[in-house]
Amino acid sequence: MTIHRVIRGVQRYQGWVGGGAALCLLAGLYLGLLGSPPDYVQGEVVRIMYIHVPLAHTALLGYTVLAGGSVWYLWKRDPVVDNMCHAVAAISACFTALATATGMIWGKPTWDAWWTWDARLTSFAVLLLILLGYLMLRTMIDDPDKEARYAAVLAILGFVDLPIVHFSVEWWRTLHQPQSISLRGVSIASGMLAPLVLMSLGMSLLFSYMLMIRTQLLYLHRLLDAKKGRLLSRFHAPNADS
Amino acid sequence: MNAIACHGISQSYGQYRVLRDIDLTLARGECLTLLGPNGAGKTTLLNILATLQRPSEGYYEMLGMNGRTDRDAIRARLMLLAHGAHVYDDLNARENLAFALALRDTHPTDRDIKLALDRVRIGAFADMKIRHYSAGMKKRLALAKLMLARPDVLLLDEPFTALDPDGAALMRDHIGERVADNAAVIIATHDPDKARPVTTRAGQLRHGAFREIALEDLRADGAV
Amino acid sequence: MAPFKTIRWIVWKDVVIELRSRETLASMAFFALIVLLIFSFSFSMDQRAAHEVIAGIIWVAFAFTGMIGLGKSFSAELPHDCLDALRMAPVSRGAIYLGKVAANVAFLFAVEILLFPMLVILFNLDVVEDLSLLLVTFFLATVGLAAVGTLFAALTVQIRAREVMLPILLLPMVVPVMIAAVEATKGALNGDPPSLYGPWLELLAIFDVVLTIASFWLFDVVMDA
Amino acid sequence: MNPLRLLYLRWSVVLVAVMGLAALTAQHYRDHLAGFVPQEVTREAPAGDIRVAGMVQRGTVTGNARAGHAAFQLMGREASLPVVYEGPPQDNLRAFKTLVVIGAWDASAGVFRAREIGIVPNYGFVAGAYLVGLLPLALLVFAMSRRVNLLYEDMKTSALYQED
Repeated sequence: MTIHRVIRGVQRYQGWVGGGAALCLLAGLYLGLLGSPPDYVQGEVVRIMYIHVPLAHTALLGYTVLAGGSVWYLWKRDPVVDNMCHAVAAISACFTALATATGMIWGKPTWDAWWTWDARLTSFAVLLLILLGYLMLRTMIDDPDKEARYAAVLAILGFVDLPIVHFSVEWWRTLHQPQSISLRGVSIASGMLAPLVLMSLGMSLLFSYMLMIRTQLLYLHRLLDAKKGRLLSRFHAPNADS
Repeated sequence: MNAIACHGISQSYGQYRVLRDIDLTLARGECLTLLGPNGAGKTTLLNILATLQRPSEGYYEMLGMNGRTDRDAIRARLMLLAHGAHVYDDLNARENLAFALALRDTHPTDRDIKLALDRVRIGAFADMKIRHYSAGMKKRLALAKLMLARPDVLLLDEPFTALDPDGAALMRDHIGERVADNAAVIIATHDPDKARPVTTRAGQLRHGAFREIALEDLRADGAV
Repeated sequence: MAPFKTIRWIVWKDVVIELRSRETLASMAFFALIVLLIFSFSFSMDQRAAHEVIAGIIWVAFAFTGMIGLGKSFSAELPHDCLDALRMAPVSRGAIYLGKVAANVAFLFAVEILLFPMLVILFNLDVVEDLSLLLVTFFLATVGLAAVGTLFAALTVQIRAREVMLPILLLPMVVPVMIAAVEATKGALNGDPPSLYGPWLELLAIFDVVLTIASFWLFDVVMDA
Repeated sequence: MNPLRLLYLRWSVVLVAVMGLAALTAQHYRDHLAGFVPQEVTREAPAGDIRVAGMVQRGTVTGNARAGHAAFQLMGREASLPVVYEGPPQDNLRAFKTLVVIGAWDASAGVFRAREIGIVPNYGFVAGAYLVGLLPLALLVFAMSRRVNLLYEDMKTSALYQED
């Protein structure tokens, strides 16, 4: 049984990506927790930024990859690409949930509230809903080809929709209340840039590594099913196979 | 040019392979009667040929057009008579025919429709909502649609079920007429006796594999 | 066949069936009425309070009513496998989409117009003299809802648990429509100067155009195999 | 080497590195956290540089912290501590603000001479955010890698995966 060439490539490079992610994240953690100064206004709490912002960036990166992969699937109809899209969706959902959670933890000491209807938090919540809907949709379809197509449709439409969601929510909030202390209000001091960049890079690499692993996982499951099916039908129809 | 040419068509659902490497060619003016027990993959094969689903592997050509890329062109030339009657309960027979044919860019006059309905002997019920039609009447309505559309490829899934002997004869005569008219026909059926007079080739699907059988072997039990 | 003819035939078919059976319109109107009644029981409101929340109530009611109508527009194609007939029809998928959107907009808009007087009575609204902008708001928001909703209805009708999946997939997508519709409706009902809530109408129009185009292309993938 | 064992080895290395980092961080912040409350300062009069945490009492702020010198009372739970601040310009000095002042206790004058003012560090939130952010990711990656390795092992050993 031949392994798809994309999966072969993934097998070859995944070690480097995973090692790079580990190194970047460890260095970023060291700089973020120990090596960088506390913020003038927010104090030590600003260190949450080094974990929250990279998570959020990676979640958005993931959604972009998902949309791109979906277009690619609809174009080429390669099941491996569909496995990749499925993997991205699950990982992005995880990153989105964690970005929202760390954002809430950051919000408590800064705004004294776990949740505000801030434009970013709200768009992330909508993004999370779309991703969970996507994953749920995939469990509701039996035909793998149909599952792949419909999931791609949902992902692409969600990608088109997302800027509009963000724009409308931002507009709506600014009309109703003066802008609260925005997460963007933090001015980036020079000492903060290094850990932020390292953590962002590390998270993107970690995301790629997870994507590689999970794509392989889904691919192997599909292979296993197909292989079992071949054996089954050989068992049922011995003549037809010869 | 073959009317239908399948190249290694396979279909699997998860671990179940419903069709296995189907290689099948059918020329114009041929009528293939396809036998096979329940679950052999007859309906799946017809659905694939009718552009309703894509095969997991392999491809087919119809009238020289590629089944993967020229789908709209193929759709204009074929018709599938399926288990569902493809009619709306709240429209009457005339409206259903007009709508279905309009989507095929055929615009029969009221007189044409009336004539077709009379030919299949449901002209008296032309203004009745389909909701009150029996299964056999719906089948006759589908036959009327075939008569008006006159496609080059006919895919008929169980065309004789629900029809009385008179209706079955009408169906058979129409198929014969179309075959003589150089159309290609595939009939999937459990009732080969009714199809035999118009059949030119016979085949069998078993566990998703196709094989051609002799016309004399065309028997209802399908045991060959 | 010319796309416009296809659109006309699809709309004709949906409207004739609806006029004969009245299933969708009746169930939508009745459902919306019940939702509104429940809202009016659960908030005992004076007129001032009503003005604050009425726009939200209207659009919650319309959105859920819309789910019924949109879901029905494709589940009506299921008996006798009519959906397969549509999928096999040698016409452009885009024309089928636009026909379905047109029919859905017509039904939803009809129900909204029908219910508006009921709202005025139930919530003791001051009727603004110039209703044209309110109607524009209703129309634009309905088009937005139907543009995405028709695509998702066509998608969910072919999967398991379709009645549940339609709102789960559709509602997060139409968050912008709901926000803009509520804000614009509030402005129009309060008789604010149009310049105040005009931007929301522009947002609705942008949303309608962008998502109609996207859904138009994606409908092909949903309907074709 | 067995790939699964290799996986465990790699993860142990990462785990050790992370634990080392966590220990370093905890040590670093413990040094910063060691501090006093106002009543302890007046009672025990510790010598040398210390950190005192408390809340600025309303109406006691004199001078101009923005210019770098101010005096105020720092409230503890039981007593308050007079503080004189001389240092870099400071924005955070407001009534009811909880602060950390760094300096030395001047027993002869009975005031605390502060040269630095900081806001109370809130390590709990930081630790929470890092745990919430990293722990699920790590668990997920580990579980996935393990399953993939198991599947490859399966492929090699099981009869299902003979060549076609």
